[in-house]
Amino acid sequence: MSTAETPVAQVEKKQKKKTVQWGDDPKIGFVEALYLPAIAGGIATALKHAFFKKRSTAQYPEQKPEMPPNYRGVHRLNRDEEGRVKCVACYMCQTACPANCIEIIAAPAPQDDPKWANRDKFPATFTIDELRCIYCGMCEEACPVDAIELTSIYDLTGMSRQEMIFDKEKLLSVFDETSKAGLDPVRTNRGALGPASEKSMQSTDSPPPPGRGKHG
Amino acid sequence: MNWYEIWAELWPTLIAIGIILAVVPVVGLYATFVERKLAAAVQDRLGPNRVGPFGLFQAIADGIKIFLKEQIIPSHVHTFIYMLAPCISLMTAMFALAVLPYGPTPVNYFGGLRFIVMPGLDISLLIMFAISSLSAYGIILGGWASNNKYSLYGAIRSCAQFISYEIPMGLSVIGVILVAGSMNIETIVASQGSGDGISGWNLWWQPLALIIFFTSALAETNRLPFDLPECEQELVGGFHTEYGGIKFVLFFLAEYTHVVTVSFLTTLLFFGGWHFPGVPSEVTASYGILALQMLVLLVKVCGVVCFIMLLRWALPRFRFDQLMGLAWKGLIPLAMLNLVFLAVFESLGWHRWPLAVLSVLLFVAAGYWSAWQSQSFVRKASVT
Amino acid sequence: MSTVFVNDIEVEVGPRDNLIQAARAAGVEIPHYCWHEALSVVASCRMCLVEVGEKKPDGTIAMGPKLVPACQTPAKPGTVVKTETAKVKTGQQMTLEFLLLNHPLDCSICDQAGECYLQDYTYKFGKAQSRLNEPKVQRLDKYHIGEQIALFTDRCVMCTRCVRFTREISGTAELQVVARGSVEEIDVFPNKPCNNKLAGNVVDLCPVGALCSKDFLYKKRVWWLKSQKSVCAGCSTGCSIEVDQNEDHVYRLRPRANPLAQGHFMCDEGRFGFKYVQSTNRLSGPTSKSIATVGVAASAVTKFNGNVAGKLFQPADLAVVDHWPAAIQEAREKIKAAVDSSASSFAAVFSPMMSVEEAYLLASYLKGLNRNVKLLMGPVPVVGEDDCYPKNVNGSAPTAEKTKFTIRAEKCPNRLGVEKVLKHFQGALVPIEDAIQGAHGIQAWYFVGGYATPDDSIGWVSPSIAKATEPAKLLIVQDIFPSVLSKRADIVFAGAAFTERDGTFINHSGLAQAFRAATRPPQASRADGRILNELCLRQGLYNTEFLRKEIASKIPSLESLSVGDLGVHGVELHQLVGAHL
Amino acid sequence: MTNASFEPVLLARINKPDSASLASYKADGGYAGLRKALDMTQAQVIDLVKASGLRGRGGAGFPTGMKWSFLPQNITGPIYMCINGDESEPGTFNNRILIEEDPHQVLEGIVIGCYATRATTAYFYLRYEYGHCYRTLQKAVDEMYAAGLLGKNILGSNYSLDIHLHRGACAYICGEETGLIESLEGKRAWPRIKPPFPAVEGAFRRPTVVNNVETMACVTHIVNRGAEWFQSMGIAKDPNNPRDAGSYGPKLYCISGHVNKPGLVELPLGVTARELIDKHAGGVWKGRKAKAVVPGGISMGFMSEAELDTPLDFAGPGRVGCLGLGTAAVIVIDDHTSMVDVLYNACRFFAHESCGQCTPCREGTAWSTKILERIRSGNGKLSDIDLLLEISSSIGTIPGTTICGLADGAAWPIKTAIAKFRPELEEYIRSGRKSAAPQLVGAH
Repeated sequence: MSTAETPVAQVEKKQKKKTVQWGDDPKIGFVEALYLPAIAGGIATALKHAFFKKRSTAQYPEQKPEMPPNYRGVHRLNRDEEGRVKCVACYMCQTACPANCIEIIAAPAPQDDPKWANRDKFPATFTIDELRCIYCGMCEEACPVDAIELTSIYDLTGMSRQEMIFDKEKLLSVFDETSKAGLDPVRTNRGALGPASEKSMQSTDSPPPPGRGKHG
Repeated sequence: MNWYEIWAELWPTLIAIGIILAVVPVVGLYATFVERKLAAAVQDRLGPNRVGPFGLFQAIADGIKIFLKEQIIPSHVHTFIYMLAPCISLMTAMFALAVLPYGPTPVNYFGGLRFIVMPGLDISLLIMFAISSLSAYGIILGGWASNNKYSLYGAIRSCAQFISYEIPMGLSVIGVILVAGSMNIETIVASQGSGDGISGWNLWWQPLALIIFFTSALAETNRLPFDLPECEQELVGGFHTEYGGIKFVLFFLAEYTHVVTVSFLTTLLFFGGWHFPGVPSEVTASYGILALQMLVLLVKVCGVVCFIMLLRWALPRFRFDQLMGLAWKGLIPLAMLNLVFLAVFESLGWHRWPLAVLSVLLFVAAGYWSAWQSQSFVRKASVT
Repeated sequence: MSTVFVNDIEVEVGPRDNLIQAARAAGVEIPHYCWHEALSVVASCRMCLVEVGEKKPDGTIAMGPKLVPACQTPAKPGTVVKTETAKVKTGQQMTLEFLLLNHPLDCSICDQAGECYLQDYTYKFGKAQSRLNEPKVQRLDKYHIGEQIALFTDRCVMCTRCVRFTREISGTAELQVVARGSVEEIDVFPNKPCNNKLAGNVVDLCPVGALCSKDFLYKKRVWWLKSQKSVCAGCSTGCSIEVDQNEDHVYRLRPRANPLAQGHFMCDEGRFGFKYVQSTNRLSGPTSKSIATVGVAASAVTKFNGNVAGKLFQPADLAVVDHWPAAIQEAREKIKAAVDSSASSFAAVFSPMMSVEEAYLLASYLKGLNRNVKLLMGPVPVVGEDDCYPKNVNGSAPTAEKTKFTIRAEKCPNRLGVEKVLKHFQGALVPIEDAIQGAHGIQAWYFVGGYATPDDSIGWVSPSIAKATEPAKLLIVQDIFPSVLSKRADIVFAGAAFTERDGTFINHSGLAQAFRAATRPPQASRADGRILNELCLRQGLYNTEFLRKEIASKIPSLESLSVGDLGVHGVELHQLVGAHL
Repeated sequence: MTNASFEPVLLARINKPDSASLASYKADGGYAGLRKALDMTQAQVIDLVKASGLRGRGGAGFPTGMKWSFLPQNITGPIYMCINGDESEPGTFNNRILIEEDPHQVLEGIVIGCYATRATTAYFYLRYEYGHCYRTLQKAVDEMYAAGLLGKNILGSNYSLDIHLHRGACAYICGEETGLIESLEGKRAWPRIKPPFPAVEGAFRRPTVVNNVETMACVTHIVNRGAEWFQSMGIAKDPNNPRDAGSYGPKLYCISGHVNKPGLVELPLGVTARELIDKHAGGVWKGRKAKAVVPGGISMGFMSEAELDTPLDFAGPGRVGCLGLGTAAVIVIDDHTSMVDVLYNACRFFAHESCGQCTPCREGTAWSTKILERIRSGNGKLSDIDLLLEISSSIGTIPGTTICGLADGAAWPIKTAIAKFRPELEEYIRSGRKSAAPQLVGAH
């Protein structure tokens, strides 16, 4: 190295050195260099699995797998205690959906029907294209009233595209079936949306529990 | 030659060709089945088990399915060569089988029935190599005609790979030729015969040549760990990216035919062919002996095939520079040295047994040198 | 002018401005609910509280001790406004917390969500958490409050904008505050709902989701609506509006404040009168007697059925062969032939629904063929008399100087503009009624319609016009709805409604405003400007800005259009060129 | 002058028979002051009132003379005077007694005041509940018209005046001057934003003076006896405090609550609460001790027992944290009473009476009531006290968040109760005990 180099040049040189990072080949030892032991090891592992390990294959149609509780399968529309569709047609799921597979058409709740008297808005239609859906669960996240949930139903099949477009009745029937079977209990329950959509309110005598369930 | 002689020569040949043409595709199909089963076993799965007992008809179902698939020819390919490439590929693979005996040729049984298409050919091994080199042709044509950069990459890789591994393969087999004194595979097999049926195998005094040969042959078949021309992670599908349906099957079949060829060669050249302890080596034996010998050969071949399939799940794929390095820096020098030792022994007429020891020593020395090389290279790199 | 210091930014404001306007001029937003430019000041929401001081001539600043409502405080010279002090912020937070105390927070079903001042201000100025532990005051929804409006009582923040509107602008005073304290509500007298012709404005005025339009109720979440600045075509007032649409379906019209046109509001006739635009009865494409009937089959009206379940997933409308070039080519040839045989027996009827550009294109084209072609003014619809607001107690109209809003009797947007074009090209204005009485022998007609007459039994074609055109040899009709004429016509061009076109309307007082297409015309119909552009064989695309400049250079009375871009408020025709910025 | 030797002035005639009649009033020298005033110029009357240092008796204590002089000069058209008889502050009943027992004293003052302010019409705004007052007053006004004391050319002068009686509709907010004006105009009694002040634009968009009943009664006597006489009573202004206008003259103190002898006493301004309780009200009932005392209507807040020696003049209660003297309606709370209950009652009153115009008052009063309701149901939290404090300090005209002072009145009881009785409140919350819900009429 020449002594005439200025400190700046030295620094530049240092920096230059640092710009390229060499990834050294791993040093191999004698045994590794022979290859054969490693090959033998590999073969031994393979053979061990072939002959001594238990097969983990599940015979699917006969053996049904048990899905974890957060599995994201076919959607359902939940019902409230009175059997009405829980959805208030806020379009949050439709807005959140990255695949644009949800289509809601809202309508004022039938005011002359006493069953609906304490509800303002309800989904006249609620359609999900299960083929377009990517099962990301955003709709479930977005739902302020926990009306839409993804069930653990994974084996969704159909003979036509039209068949895979689920309407409100179909989605509600998914709820009826899954909740009846007890497989997919309503997982989240954040309570009422507010007085405009739900009449029942907590009584004043007991302060609401801290943390979850608080509204307002 | 009169017509009768021609006919007498022709019909066993046609039968032999017929047998090969009939059996090889079926073997190919079932090889896939076996491979899937084997893969499943290694991966703790069951493998195909739905079609037929134990899934045995899976291969047939697959075959039917793939034959019925729609033929798609991409618009951007060179159609003629694109169509031709898989045919060439399979053709050359099948052609190589012409010189491989699948049994000891009986003399005058049924007026000349034999288990080889080209019997008594003195340069059968040479033909074998000449033809098998052609298999690169189909791949290169396919890769080029596909008009797809990944395909072309695969083709070029396979080209380099073939050229590189031809050399160690050839060198390692020269030893066998020297020992047998013939390039006729039948003679080579016969030369391995001995009283006990096992001590004459080339394996014993040329273990190194076996390793080199087998490694190189594996590389020639494009199978793991040498499947660089088609490795999915790097090149989508390599040379057959643009192929589907029956055309793809032809490539596939060619690959399996290669596997079978290689297994045959390995068995015939190093594992004593149809010789087996307790099975008389004489050709004069009865039908029973003949059948037994064929069975022995078949079992050995199947063993090698299974070993090749097992290797697929035991070893990771080479990097391309490693692949090249292995051939040029490892196998070729080793094969040369091995050949030199063998030539010396043969020319001086020494007993061959020390060759086995020498082979092992040579291998160990190469390993040690390789390790030292690696260490010193790393050291040097860190200095600069 | 007075100089005011808003957060140390010095701004010049008018003497009548308040501190909210002063801050606005300085680019500072002071949140407010009850204050509205067009209404009186009540300073009751207490959202706009700021710290105010005075800058003495010697440069010292004396800040007042209290928070002061910005809406009520005039911007006197030297006023110092601080909107970001801790005191102000605390005040804003507390006020928002108070406002949200009894607010149901049902944003998920509230139509206002997305354009709600409670949401916006809470996000910008409020606290994340409410400390209310007690039940909220619940109130009943009042759907009876008006024919077009529903009151969601519990969302109300009692800003009383709506009450003041009905008292000060419409003068009808239907709305009022009832009860007191935290249980007070907006209400109407029993059986006296808020049904005046301006009632829809209270929905716009409501800063929260308390007053909702029944027409728009639950139809669409507002964040999916795309707005386009446009002009109402309902009457010659020419209210500046926003057209809110989604997927080519117009969901609502909203007034756009324009001091030159109508002010802040619009009438319900205009607000809800756009529905004809999406009528299924519209002409769907060009038709011609000589070529086979063209256009889209009647079945392909799915585009209008926005509310059909699963429409998102229906296959797209059937592919349509474009018959326009052939139809226009044929029209051009026939017009040429007719004009060549006898120019004076060719008449074109201009509708006051046309834009200035369209009228100019057609007039210049026909006059270019032959000077003797007749250009006639089509029927100008007039219904009743001008309706002025605020009404007094007896419901009678105010004096002219007290008038704050007028619904004009002339139910067309651009009579003035078309007249100016016709006068320029023909010298005198000939209404069609005169023409069919006086001059017989017109053999060929080009009719332009565009009237909002979705029901063809009450179409715009009067019996006398229908009779006069019966012997015609050539009849070309450019319209949006079928009529007696279009059924008889040799060639029919399916045009576009005002939400689907670009152009210029000139209102009753000579204000030229640009309106822009918000949606695409349905099916195979086309914007009239585009049809005429092609008919006239003009180069390039139909471009209103370019055309305005051309019109200004050709027609002296429309010289003001030479600015091209008319801006958001439009250009008054008597303005000199260049004076407008 | 000591309190012991004080001769009642305003209440001098209340025990006389037929004290409400014009004849009786005239017999006692009534309407001499009016004649005297009519001989003076208007400016002289105003100056006289100014010189007397009379401060409004309605609660805010604004100097009356100054208020009158705020009227714009040189204007044409009518000027109005409104008499605020909407006496709705809890604990206050001095106006009622004055009107019922001696209406002419008040009316004379009104005529003088109207003369001084050039008002041509006076509106006597009376709360609806005062039915007897209304009848008495109407009778007195009729008598005056008959006697030429009202109407055209009063007492032969060229001054004319009409007095209209207006009965309100029972809202606390109508006692606020602009609320009163709105109510008078027939509108919802929503206090107006100021400026413009009523003196510039009041009733019917005309300059208007709004005065309390007791203030007008004082005017009568000031004109009669002179400013010096008035200044001889009460507490002189603090020379060190330029903003102190002094507290002069006699004042009617209403004493209610837990005392043996509640009632109305007239004393010079500046008497202490302890003296009022012990000397004039016969002490705290049942031999108990006073825990807290409201100095002047519930909206002024609370004084603790230790602060009972504070003089009840215009400045005194302010020195101990109360809002002011207010209407001088002293409410005594004994030591057996929970401050939570007292506070709840106060808050509920204001939540009910809030007009609902300004957000902080509308929601804040109701919220604090709800919180206290919850505390009383046994579900209180210690943090509620801080929350109450925060609510109370963020509503009202003092922080500037409301139009009128009602919210201040709602805030002050909370503030002073927390400042002075915090340990008691905390103990109440900690114990989790429940109070029986009081059955009050008019609660929503």
